[in-house]
Amino acid sequence: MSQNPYRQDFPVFRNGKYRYMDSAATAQRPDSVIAAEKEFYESMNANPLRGLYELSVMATQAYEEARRAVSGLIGAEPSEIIFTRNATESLNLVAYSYGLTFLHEGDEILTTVMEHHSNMLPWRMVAERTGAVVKYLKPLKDGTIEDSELEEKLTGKTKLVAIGHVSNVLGCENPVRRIADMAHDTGAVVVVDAAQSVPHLKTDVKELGADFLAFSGHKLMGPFGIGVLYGRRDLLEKMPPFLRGGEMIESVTLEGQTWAELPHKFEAGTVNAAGAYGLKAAIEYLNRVGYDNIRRIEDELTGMLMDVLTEYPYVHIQGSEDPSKHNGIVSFTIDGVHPHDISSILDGSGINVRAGHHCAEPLMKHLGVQSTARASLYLYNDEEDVRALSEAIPGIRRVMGL
Amino acid sequence: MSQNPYRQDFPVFRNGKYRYMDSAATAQRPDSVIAAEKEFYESMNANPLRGLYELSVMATQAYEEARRAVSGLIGAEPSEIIFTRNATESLNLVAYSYGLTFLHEGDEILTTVMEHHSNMLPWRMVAERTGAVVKYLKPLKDGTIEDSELEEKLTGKTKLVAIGHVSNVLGCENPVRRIADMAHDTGAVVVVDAAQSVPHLKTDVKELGADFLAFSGHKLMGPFGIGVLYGRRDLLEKMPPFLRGGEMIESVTLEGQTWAELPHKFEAGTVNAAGAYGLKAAIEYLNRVGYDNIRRIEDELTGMLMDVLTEYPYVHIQGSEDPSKHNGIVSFTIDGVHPHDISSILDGSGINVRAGHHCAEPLMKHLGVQSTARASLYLYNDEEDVRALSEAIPGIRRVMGL
Amino acid sequence: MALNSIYGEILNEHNLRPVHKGRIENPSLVLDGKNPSCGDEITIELRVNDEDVIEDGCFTGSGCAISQASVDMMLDLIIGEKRERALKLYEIFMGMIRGEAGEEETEELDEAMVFKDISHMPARVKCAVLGWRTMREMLDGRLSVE
Amino acid sequence: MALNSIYGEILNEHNLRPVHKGRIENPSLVLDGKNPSCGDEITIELRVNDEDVIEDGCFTGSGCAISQASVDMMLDLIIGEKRERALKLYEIFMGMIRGEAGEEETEELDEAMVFKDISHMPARVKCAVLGWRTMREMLDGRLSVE
Ligand SMILES: Cc1ncc(COP(=O)(O)O)c(C=O)c1O
Ligand SMILES: Cc1ncc(COP(=O)(O)O)c(C=O)c1O
Repeated sequence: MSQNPYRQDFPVFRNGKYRYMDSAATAQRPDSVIAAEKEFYESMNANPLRGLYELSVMATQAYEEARRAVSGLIGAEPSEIIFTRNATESLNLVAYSYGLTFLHEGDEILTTVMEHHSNMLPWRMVAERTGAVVKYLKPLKDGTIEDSELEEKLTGKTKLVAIGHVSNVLGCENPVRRIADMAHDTGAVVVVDAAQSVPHLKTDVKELGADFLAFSGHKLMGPFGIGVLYGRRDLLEKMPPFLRGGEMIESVTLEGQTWAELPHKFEAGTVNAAGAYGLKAAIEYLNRVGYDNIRRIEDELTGMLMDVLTEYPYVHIQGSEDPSKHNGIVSFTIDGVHPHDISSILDGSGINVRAGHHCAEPLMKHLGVQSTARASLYLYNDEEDVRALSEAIPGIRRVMGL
Repeated sequence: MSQNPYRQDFPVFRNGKYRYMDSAATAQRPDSVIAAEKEFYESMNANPLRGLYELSVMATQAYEEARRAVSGLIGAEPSEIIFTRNATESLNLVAYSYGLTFLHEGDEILTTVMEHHSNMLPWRMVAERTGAVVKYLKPLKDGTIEDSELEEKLTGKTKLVAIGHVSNVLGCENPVRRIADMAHDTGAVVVVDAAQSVPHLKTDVKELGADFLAFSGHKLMGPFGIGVLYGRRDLLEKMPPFLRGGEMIESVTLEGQTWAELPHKFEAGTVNAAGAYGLKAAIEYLNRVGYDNIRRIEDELTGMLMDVLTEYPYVHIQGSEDPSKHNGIVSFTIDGVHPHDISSILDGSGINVRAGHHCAEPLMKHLGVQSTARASLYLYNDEEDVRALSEAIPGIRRVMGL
Repeated sequence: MALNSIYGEILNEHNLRPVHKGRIENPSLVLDGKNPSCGDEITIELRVNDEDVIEDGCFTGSGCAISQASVDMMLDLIIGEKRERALKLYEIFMGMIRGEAGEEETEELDEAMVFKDISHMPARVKCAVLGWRTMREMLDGRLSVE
Repeated sequence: MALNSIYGEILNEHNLRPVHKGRIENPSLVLDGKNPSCGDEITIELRVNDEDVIEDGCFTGSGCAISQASVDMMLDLIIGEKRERALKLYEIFMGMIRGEAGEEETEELDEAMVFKDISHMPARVKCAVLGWRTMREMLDGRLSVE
């Protein structure tokens, strides 16, 4: 791979200015996704679901096709797919609706210190309000969760396990299936934060053993403002609705109300039909490229990057030494240079990496760093990107007078 | 006004096929809004707020400019503007965060039977969980809320008043300022559902006396997936966060967390920056046209429509006889024809009106109808639209064999 | 816009002058059907005898022309038939709407064939099948008056 | 990308070899400043005498080069000055960043003028002002060691 054939599909790269390596924060969008949203507004725009005229029927169809595309992507039924705003809202939905209803004083919620805040704070809210307790699995520095940790902390009291599929800092894939099997044995439900996995790994909710699974459209090249929650049908059915309002009811009188059937029960108010339609275009694009190709590109580039970085004695990479265990995510520090300065200085050469705690402060503390710089790759990155970053590193030290 | 000069700005009308009169459900989008979202993704797409590189800074600026545009539109401070998904989420945010925290057993919530479900069900949820009681103001058939109703039902126990600014069925404007003054005298906070007013009426939160005010971008020509909640600063400050996760924290440790400052405290997860940027373009478009022009177009067309409809003895219009009290919304029934059939048959001529209960079932019951057809106008409608609808009415009866 | 072909004399006749709207004597089965998306509600009553023959049937309730006419035509078809035959007709009707039923089969639906193209108007499919779904639930034997 | 002009000898000198990093004797004022968006944290100590003169000052804590250098330069400027003068310098610094301060005024900031263009990098503004904000809060007289 000397030339990345996909790069040309992404308009943001056409001016040749940016070496974008912050896809774990948000992906870039291909022409087809941008065009899909435009097409929606130009030729099928109406409020879906309740309209009896052609435009509204087209809007409804576009929206429900998107739901089918998502369900196909992760091996679920369409009625088990709830459109939300982002992964964060998906996880909060489970916390508010499932957590506050089915967890009680003394119950335990098991999660890890490496979770993104979005898969940690909702569970703390549940704990505060129900009297349940949150326990944290502590991984090794490369992200490995040892069996002894699991055996100690997953108990008969554990009612809910919240686990990230791929860490947004270390890039490691967690053994969700094994944890799910153990959790199901003790009767707990398993919530998977798949924000960093669905864009990169073939994900199947049944194979994973996920009872709930959350991800964001914008990280897999879809629009902002559209996210996904998968929920096992029987669980969704017994849960109370979360947001209340239009579109999620069956009937309302002054005395009471009944809820709409799944998935509408959880989709209150006017839905983001254009966003869903854009997400469908993103899934189609992703499928055209194929997970195998994505994998290959990411692993090759991650390997290149890590090879060079490890040669600088003042650079330290977080997580595994094996590039194939990084899912395109390389977090690093440079001795004597604060990550914010790394990012700012690289920006001077049009190289875009993130710096900070990556919404994972407890993991930072666990790793013994205050923050890191993070390069995260996706299917549109190329050798030039990685070379530009690698070669810029010594310059950073120079600029800082080191 | 024989030719509507704005119509050409809306691509959906370019094929000349649609006579769209369902803007109370969702508006059509002008080219400039569609172009803004495209421009965002093509030239400033990154995850805003935390990025230290140029792209992300541009994304952040675009997002915060949008917030300023919204605050300017309704006379608020930028830090009092929270971006949500839609009006429904805005109202739920107030219900979950303010309602569940500050309402208690025996407190009263006052609302009306003419509310949209989105401004009714969240308050019932609060009542169920806190032991507060929801009371309903009953308007006259034209929407007028009599003083005697208010005096009877607004009591010292009333802690929250939830009122729609403009009814999505009757089109009437409620006397929000007067109700707010009375509510404030008894110490209640006032939540205004402005979903149907901000697109049509100059709205100022201070002049209205709103403590909270909610609306949706998509009804004022912005994208789907972006909504607004205004909240008075001192109230927002004392409220707990609603959704929890990335971007809304100040710091997180295993022991606890502190929240970000306003408005970020209420914006968990990756924000819909492209949607906000599109909404800004919509506000700019709306300001270019001007509320006066919108008013004039709507009132003129509403008058024309009501003039013709009242001549058919079998047509019955809901609400005031004065077209200027309809804010472009005309709900009607035809003797012997179910509203769904009205809508379907009109669709045969490319005329788009909504039919059903319009997410206001209790109001339907109060008005003594099962459902209605509803034509709702906006700045891009023209005489041709209204003429087509008016002239199609006798045909509906004919098609139905009447 | 193909939908307008559904509206017409046959539909109107059943909507304006339904044969089976009203009540019957001694129904053995009664069930409410509701279309949540539009609030339409009907109640079907059937009298099925010991030989599993639907001796009589009727409906009450309000709704759009499509749901009213559809249930009236359905009753035309199933009264006098055996339970299995009625359930078979249900399958054919649903098959027709999904575009899966053969032409020959569809002929068995007689006037109810006007709903052949309702799938072009997905929002109205629920109206057309409301009565049929309710009937099937009744005859599935899970519900009765007693 | 204009930001890179900020990085350079002056900034590096203050970042790598800060003059005022450490502790002082008998501080009369101590305050933590925190930049929530990046987790940077500093503590400033000041000793202000009865004549309102800032006799000495220092800082501890970690952060990026911009926040570290900025607070060090600030201490250079305010040590030996009167409280009002320090608060005046704060106003000038903030004015410079907002692009509202005149050139003459800005000259008073000496080396701290390197942050003139930080507004091109809004995400870093908070780093540059962290120390200044903390100092202002301390001198506003609302906080002291006792
Ligand atoms: C009066 C009123 N309130 C609230 C809403 C809810 O808006 P949304 O569906 O965009 O959340 C609507 C629109 O349907 C409305 O008309
Ligand atoms: C692992 C992980 N979980 C959750 C999220 C939250 O996603 P969003 O901000 O789109 O809600 C992110 C992205 O920031 C993430 O990396």
